[in-house]
Amino acid sequence: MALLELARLTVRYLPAPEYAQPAVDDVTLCLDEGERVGVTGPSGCGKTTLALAVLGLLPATAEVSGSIRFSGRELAGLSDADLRPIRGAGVSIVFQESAVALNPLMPVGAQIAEVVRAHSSDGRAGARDRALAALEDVGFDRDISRIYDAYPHQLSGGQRQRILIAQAMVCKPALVIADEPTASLDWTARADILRVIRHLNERHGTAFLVISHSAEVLAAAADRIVGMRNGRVVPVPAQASAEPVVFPASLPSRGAGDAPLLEVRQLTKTFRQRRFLARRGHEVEVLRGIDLSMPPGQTLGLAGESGCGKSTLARCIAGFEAADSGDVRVAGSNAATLRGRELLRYRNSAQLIFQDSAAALNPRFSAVDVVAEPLVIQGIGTRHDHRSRALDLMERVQLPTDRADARCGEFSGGQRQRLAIARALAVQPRLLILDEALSGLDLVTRTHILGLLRELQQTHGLTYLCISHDLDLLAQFASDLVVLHRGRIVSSGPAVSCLERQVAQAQTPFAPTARLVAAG
Amino acid sequence: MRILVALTLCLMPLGAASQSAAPAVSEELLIEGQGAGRHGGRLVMALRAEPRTLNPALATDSPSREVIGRMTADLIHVNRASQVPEPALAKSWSRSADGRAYTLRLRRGLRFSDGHPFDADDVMFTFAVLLDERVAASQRDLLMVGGKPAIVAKVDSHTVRVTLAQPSAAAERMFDSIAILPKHQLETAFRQGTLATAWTLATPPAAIAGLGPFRLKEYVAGQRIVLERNPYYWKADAAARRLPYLDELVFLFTGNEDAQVIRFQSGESDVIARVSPENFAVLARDQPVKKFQLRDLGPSLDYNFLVFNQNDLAGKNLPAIARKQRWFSDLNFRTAVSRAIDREGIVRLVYRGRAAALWGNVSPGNSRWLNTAIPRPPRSVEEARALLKASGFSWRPDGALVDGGGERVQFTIATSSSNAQRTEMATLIQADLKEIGMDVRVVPLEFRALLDRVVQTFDYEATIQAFGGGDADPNSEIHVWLSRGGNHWWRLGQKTPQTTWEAEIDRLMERQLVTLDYAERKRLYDRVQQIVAEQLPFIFLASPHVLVGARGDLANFQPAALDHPLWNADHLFFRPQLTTGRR
Amino acid sequence: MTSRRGLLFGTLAAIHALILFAGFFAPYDPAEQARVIPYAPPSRVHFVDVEGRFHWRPFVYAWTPDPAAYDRYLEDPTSRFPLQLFVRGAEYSVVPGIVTNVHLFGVAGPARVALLGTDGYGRDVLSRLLHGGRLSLIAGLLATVCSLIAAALIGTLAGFSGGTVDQILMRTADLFMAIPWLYLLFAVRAALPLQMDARDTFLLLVVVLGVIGWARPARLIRGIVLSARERTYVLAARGFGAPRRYLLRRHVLPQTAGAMLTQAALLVPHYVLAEVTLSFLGLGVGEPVPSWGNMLGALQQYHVLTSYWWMFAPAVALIVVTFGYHLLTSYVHERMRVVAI
Amino acid sequence: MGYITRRLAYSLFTLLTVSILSFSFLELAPGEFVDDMRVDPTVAPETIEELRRQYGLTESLPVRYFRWLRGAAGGDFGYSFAYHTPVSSLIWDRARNTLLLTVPALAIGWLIALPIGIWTASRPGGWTDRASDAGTSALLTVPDVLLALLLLLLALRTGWFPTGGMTSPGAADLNLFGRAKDVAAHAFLPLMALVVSTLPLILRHVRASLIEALEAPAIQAARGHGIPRVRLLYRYALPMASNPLLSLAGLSIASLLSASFLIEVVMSWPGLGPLLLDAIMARDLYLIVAASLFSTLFLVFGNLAADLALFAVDPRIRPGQGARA
Repeated sequence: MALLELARLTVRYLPAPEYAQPAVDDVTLCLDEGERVGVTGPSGCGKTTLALAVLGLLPATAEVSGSIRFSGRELAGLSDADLRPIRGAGVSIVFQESAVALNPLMPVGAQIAEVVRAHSSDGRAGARDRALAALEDVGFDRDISRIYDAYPHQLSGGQRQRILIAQAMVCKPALVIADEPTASLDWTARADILRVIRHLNERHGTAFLVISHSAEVLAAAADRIVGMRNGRVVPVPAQASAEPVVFPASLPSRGAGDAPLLEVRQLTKTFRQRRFLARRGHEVEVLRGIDLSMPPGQTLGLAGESGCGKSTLARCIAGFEAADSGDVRVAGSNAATLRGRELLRYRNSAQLIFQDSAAALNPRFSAVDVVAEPLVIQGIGTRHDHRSRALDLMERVQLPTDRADARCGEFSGGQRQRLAIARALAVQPRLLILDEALSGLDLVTRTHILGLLRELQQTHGLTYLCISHDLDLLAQFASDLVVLHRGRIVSSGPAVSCLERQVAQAQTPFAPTARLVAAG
Repeated sequence: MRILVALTLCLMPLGAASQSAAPAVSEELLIEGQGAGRHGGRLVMALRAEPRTLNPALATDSPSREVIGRMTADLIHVNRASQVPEPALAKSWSRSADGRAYTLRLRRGLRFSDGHPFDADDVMFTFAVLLDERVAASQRDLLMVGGKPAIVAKVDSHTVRVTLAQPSAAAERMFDSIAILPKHQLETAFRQGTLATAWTLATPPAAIAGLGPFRLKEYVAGQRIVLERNPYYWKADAAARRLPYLDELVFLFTGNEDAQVIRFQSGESDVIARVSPENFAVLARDQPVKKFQLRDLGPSLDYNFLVFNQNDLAGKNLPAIARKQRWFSDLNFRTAVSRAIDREGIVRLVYRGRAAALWGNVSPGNSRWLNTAIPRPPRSVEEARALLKASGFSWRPDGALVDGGGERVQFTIATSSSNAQRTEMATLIQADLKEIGMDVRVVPLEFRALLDRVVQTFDYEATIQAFGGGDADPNSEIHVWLSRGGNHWWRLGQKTPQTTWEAEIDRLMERQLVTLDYAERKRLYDRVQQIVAEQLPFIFLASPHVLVGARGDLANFQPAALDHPLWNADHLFFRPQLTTGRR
Repeated sequence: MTSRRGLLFGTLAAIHALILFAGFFAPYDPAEQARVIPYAPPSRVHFVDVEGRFHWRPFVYAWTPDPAAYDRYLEDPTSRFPLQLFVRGAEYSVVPGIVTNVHLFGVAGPARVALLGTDGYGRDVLSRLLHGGRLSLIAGLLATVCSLIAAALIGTLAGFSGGTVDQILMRTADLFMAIPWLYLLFAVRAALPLQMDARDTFLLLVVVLGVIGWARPARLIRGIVLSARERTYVLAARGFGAPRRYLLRRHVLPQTAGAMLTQAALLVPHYVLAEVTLSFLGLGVGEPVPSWGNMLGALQQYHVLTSYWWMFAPAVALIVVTFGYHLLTSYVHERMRVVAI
Repeated sequence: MGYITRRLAYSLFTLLTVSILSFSFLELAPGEFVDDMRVDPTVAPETIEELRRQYGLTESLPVRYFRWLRGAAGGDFGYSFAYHTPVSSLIWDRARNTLLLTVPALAIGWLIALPIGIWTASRPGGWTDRASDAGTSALLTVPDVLLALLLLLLALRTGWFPTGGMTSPGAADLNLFGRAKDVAAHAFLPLMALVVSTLPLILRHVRASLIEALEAPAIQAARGHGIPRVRLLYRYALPMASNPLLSLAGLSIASLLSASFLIEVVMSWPGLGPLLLDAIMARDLYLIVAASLFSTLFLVFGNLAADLALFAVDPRIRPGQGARA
């Protein structure tokens, strides 16, 4: 008898009109004990709604039909009170955003113990021991008691993700649903998480339903993969899910002779963190003397784990932050010395694309407003011009102009990123700095946008500085690569050679737990 | 009527006079009342505000005076009901031939509430304190006759002679409001000049002694003052039992009048004074169930009036008001306003019929001095219009009244916001004067801000105020009618009378001050009333009735219109009745 | 859901229409005194007369005061006064300038129809309620707008500039909350010239109240602006060289709209009530201009409270309007929150 | 710590400013203490002038203020003209009575508002939510004075409660328990009036911040782990909603002395209300200044307490445990 059977499961969000596409449409799926099933598909295809439906965590406005049977027992239609004992003990869930899925005001160990006490009669001490055991189970080895008493904001992304998994596993549930477990993690942390999942599956025989847009994650984490699109289950081409998509090789950088577009000389930057109470704020040196130069038309990749200072470098180049010493020149003009009109011309020439597209666009603005905003601010052309230029820019980034007046809050992640690019193009920049611009997107969308950027590079001669923690992405997209670690450039050179060096040096500075390096 | 007997009492102690010391042989007690009273019980009364001090020389607010009145006694006391002076601490007094010197013989053997004997030295000390500038006691002005202080001489241990600069018709009244202070307790404070901080509310009971029927037992800040029986009180009833009958007298402090009425209705307080007519009607509705004693004692001495600002505005840049004074100083204008005012409406709507309409400054409650010949014309809009026309006023087609120069007649009546009745009167007058085309606005102002305008800055056009008080004698109004008086509000600060009639009133008032013969004084004061009624410096409106209430089983409750309802607290007692048990 | 929303809007719109065209709907001039019938209960409208005959047109009997009691009245069955529509009565100005005297309903001759009874001067409570409502709601809304504008300015300035400016402004806000307002209002009223028109005095005081009341909403708005300022799209716009005014107008202030609305729903009743305290202190609008404040003031006398139940009319009206405003703002707030992520 | 000393310095500054403002407002308000004597015909103008000199009313504002300031530094806040006693002793008795009323009222207010607020927030749109909504907006519109009068009326009609005051006359000779019961009986109605007048505001803020907290993803995750409903509301949602609630609690501490102002006047509760109202009407200068300083002290203390409580609840802004990358 299958552990989990979904029969003709349909979920529709109520205020939506009748004809609207239901979020989950007539899905039938079954999963046996100990089996690992992956669910993939573009963002908005209903995979997260599916996960929430199993545990009855959908908002009140959702209308669920069809059956959800878990080890023979029908869950659909159960009251919140009846479902509670099952959540966390029978089926548990690992949410995607580790930063917000933990209670910021409670030590992480206690949050694991909470799940234990919710499902058993263990006292405070019993719960603490089982929580400590769970921490070990998910790979914490050194000073576990310090981790137990730490607060979420004191741990790294990878550590927080492991806490979430510990919470899900502590009551030994039969099935764990993991929603995008590795999305916001850097390369090595992702490998650790996949290893933990494999370890728990083998040791405890826990079935896993892993949801992810990334093919490599599912290849490592699941025995079989189910594809979804627009709420329906769709066949997944057998091998497509395995190898990474290949991009056309990036343009060879033009001759070294041209004057460099971007020059960075001995750039240093320290943050004086003024603690709220402490009299003397302590300084954190973020950039320790960076030298960088980019000829026009080049696509340079900048890699490094979170906290190595890559975002700060991006902001210094884009003129958002002033460096402590050293200088930044774009097309010959130095940001630090400029004021007024010249600073504005400098800023227009170097545009920054942010990682979180949702936060980068004001949700209340319509798409046209967002794209036209720079023109409005700098008073380029008349009101009518603004609209026509904005529509033309939207076409250039392959966005349907019929939804030009919809609020950008209603666009998907990929479309929002295209809007951000269109907005940047409005001021005819020469350098685009992509700060983790693509890491939040699913495979298919990311491929399209990379294609778009490639096209724009040919038609407009744009230069790209692409910042990411994802070495695979940089290796395919950038012609040259620079690796940043604790504010210093540790290695640079053509992309391919640079990547091999990284993999070969098992003890790369930013792969903390060497023991888990051998990815799945 | 009470028996008035001065008798050296030598009767043996009778009956179990409760814890009071039995009347000693040598005490010259005053015998009053039928002697049917019963000892014991606690009488509770609610005061509208908390008394500020227990020091008779400093008390200026009425709550303080009401409480102090129960703890002190005076040499000669004016019977509020009959207005006739009676012997009190002085068992008899005589007046010298030239009417200036008074010899008072004090009762012997009396003692203060702390047991200390009372004699002439205490009287001498009291007069010394009241006449001292540094103390600035409010009674000091009473002792000034013809601008010179009275001279007090001690004849022997129980006789005192008081000599005035000139004969004064109201001499006995002067003794009425002077509370005799214990020399043995206040002499040191007086000598060190710290009398101002003596006998405050926080002073321990033992340090306060008086000759009144009660003495201080306890003060609880913000809540109540408890007075207990004075075992050495110098009065006894016909059955020679020492008064007062009540064991305790409690004054509660309640926020506003409504709270006071509720407390009385719930039985938490036993006496209620100065009830407003509306609340009196509410109590009357409960009468059949609760069996209160509700008394309407007829018009009080207070009189409400509307006054126009005729002050000399030289040096104060108030051009608008100065312009309007041309109307205010025109007698026809004032008479027209008086004729247009619906006094019956005021009596019925503001006071629910429990008030007397007024056309003169003496209220019907003061039958002894009222000039009944003053005309009382009914309201007539036509007559008012005729008077206005006679003075050159005219009406625009839309009915608005304009003066000779074409300026619209428009003025404000300022009233005190904390007095609901006067604001209601202003609203009625506003509607009345609208009928003769005057645009009147009612402006409620906080009490002190209003007073500051009326007596200091003169920045007002008209206002409704009230005078009157506890004394029916014309002298109590001297400051109002003398042109140089402090309360001559319509035109203050006159060195010499500006108008002939004000000069005549000055002469009349000064003559009556020194006229001892009542009939002659009455004739003089009648003429003053006649002039005032004709010249209308104040447009008199109404005099509210005095409304009081008490528990059904409170005996000897004889409230007087002109005094505090507990003026005879020493005679009050609780009749045994079937009402619920005493607290 | 839509039907309930329609009902809410319908009643609120009806109330505001009634109050706006108070002159037309009110049968009498609010200041007209009928001194014969003080504190008369609401007149009973009959369809069947004493002899039992049914009449299509509702009618009232004339009142004669009961000689025995001050505030009780007897209906004189011999006189029948049918209610008439669109009668001519006291003049009123619909809009300053246009004066007419047509009233929706009324009754002829000596009889008077007082659907909500009369007050101490015999004035019709219904007319005073409608005319008073206009003044009270204007005062309430005006004071709310004043304090919200002041709060928005100061809150945004503090939130946006941060650092010492923020500290100074927020400490001043604390200070404003500490100052006992009672004698400030005394000082302001008493220091004003006497000749001010009753309505101007009142509106001036309401503006003073509005300005004083900015402290609490300002702290709230500062909090929102602080978080809005950090949003990435604000950073992006600044990157395009947007001046501070643009950032405020286009990005930051719309964020505070939601909080401003909920504050408005709290402040309007608060200021109409403040008018009651003003009247209690004698600083409210002078006679004979009616306002819910001074009508509630009259209600606060014991003898009125215990004997004349219809004097509760302003209290009921205030509760209905406040509840309406609350539902309105929570509905608008709900819709706005759905949009903003 | 640096922070505390900075806040104390700031509060001293606020107290100073309030005293300056109080003095100047009083100077602006026309009329002075001796005015009512001017109406009493028996008192002569010279006596009034003498009293004005004794009370110091003849001096100019700055002179009077600095003389007062020097005294205040030494703990002497001046004399009350009306009561002829030092102001501080007067205020302390009355403030104790006011606190006897407002502290329990505040506690009860929060004890009622929290559960109801949380319950209605967890079931938005439910009938309890709509009922509490209607209730709060109705209570928001009832003026304090009317509320107090209605309760007094209730006491009168039922006879269950005394109609005003704090202790009954014969209370002095009861034992401690008897006296406490007597005060409790007197305090019940003013307490009810105060709770009803402060409850709606607190309830509405609790509900709003709870609704916001319940939408946080951390709560969704906790629900996913099967945390029981009640624990979810009180152990997870409430702490997360604490930021706005704590500042409201701070403000309500600040209003401890002024919230019951009108209720005390109408129900004759011997608190600061009646004392301050009389003092204002009588322009009893130093009494008013001292009373407003005393309530400012509560404001400053309230805000400080709220900020410290915030540190206790939210580790992210707690000193010393800085974020570790």
